[in-house]
Amino acid sequence: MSGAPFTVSIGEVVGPLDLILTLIEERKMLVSDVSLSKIADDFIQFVKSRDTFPSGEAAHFILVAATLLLIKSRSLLPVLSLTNEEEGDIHDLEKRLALYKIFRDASRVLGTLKERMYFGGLKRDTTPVFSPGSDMNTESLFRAANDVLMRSPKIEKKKEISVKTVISLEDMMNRLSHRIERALSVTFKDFVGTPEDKREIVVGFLAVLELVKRGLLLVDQEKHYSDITINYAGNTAPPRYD
Amino acid sequence: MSLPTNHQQLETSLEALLFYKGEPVKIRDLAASLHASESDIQNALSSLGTALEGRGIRLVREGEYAGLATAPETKSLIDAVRKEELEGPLGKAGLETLAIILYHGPLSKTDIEYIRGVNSSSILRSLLIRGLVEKTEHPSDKRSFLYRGTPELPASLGISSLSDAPDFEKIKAEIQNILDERPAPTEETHE
Amino acid sequence: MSLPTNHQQLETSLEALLFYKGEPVKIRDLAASLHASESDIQNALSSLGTALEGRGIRLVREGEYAGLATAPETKSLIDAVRKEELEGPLGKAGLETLAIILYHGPLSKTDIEYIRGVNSSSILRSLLIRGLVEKTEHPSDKRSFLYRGTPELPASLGISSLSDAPDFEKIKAEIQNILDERPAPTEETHE
Repeated sequence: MSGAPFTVSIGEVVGPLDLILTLIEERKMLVSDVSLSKIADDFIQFVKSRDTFPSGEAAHFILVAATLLLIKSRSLLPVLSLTNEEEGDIHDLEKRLALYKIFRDASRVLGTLKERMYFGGLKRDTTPVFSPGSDMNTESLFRAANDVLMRSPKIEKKKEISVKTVISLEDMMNRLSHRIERALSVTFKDFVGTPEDKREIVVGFLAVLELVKRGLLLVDQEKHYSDITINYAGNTAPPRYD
Repeated sequence: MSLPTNHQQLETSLEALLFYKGEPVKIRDLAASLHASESDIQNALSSLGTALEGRGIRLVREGEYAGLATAPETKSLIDAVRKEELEGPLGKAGLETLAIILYHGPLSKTDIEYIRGVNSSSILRSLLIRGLVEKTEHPSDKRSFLYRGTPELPASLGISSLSDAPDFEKIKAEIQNILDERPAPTEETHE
Repeated sequence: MSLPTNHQQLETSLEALLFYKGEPVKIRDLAASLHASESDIQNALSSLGTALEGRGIRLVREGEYAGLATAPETKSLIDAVRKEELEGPLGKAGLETLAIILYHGPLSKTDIEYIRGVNSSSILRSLLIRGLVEKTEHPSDKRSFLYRGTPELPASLGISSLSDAPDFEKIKAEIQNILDERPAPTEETHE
């Protein structure tokens, strides 16, 4: 990462979109491709700096990070042509940000509302009269107790654990480094292979870009949509695979 | 008659307070809550009483107490609605709430709502009116209440004690387990 | 039981009944209890709402519910006499989720999570427990739920109806604008 390390001065981050808007606000910018590409590094830095995410939350942050890097890479490499799916991811993120911003702004206004109206509640003139219900017996109450226990927070928590895990940025970058060192030159297609999740391609691509930025790799694309050749920066005449 | 603003404000506050309390309140306590003199309260009460003439809610003054109540001419309506509330099945939400209190009472509204995952004010009110549960003072917090079954409850279920309910110990322990595993409240302010 | 024979009597009975209930009541149930048509009830509610303007008790009307509540400006007074535990602040995530449901509900958990970009199970649970939102059956899918504001939600924000929420129409229009100009959200699975 370039520049001074991003210091986490952000208070309570409630999600990846909230983090993006907070970072953009800190720079007094508006939401745009330019501002999104500018905050990509800080976003990733934040995700890396945070050791613990609630179960499954990290995946949401990493997917958004991947899209941010895509936006950034597009601005750094204008020749880069994105697939329809990638364009769709960017478009989707922009739309979600626009929508989310409305609610985030509205919630701040709601937070300032200080008035409140109270209903009478439990204290009307109602002397209790013992009146059991027709559906009330030990059996129905026993079933009701079991229903409640079935829905209890403990059980719900167990259900939530099976969240799809997505490969981490760090993993992907490490994998790339090793492979480059071995082969010196690979093409992008060779590198990513045919992963089941197309987002892995995105993450892989972004990892390449990150390493280019760090001066470890050289990339070459002969024409739009053709494969990208990746070269180890220290080697002058890398062999080609294709 | 247009009263000066502060008189009008006092009357508004008085009406809101009596409405919220829902039961007769001592004039002395009203004066204390509203930071006004007892004679100011007496004046505001007279003015409120006049404003409520002919309405569905009336002012009732009895010795050193004042309160709001439904208009006398609506008595048959209110009696009929009350009768309706006392009849009929408890329904799923009612049974669930009663079951939690049966197996794990006395416990607080907060605990009941945590276990059920939904606000239970209205259901608790209905169980109170039906005389199935009652409020008891929280031993360590005088500002809150605990809910427990009424003395009539076991007999109406055909058991001599609540602990004779099916699987009493097991279910009680499971409920306790849920409460024990509750994450600590984050920004809770209890005043 | 004497039935209300004219508008004034209906309004009086309505006011008494709402006072007695102490919580929002369905218009349909009011009509049944008062032996009147729903449109008569609607008219009587409008007239009652006008009569209560500037008073200490106000009418709250939201969707198919109506109820009486204390005037918003008396909040600090009522807070001072409340015996129930005070609830902590909602926090950023709670307010955000509430805003989504308030301005864009009823909507599914999946849609809420799509907008927020994070799992929202526990925050929804706490809003349910606070009685600010409720689950309602999905009209086209009986196995899933939609979340919407409760009849108590407006009062908890100090407003008589959700449409009185800050910039309600403007924000709804902005949301629609974004949804219209961009393709509908693709099927996202967060869990």
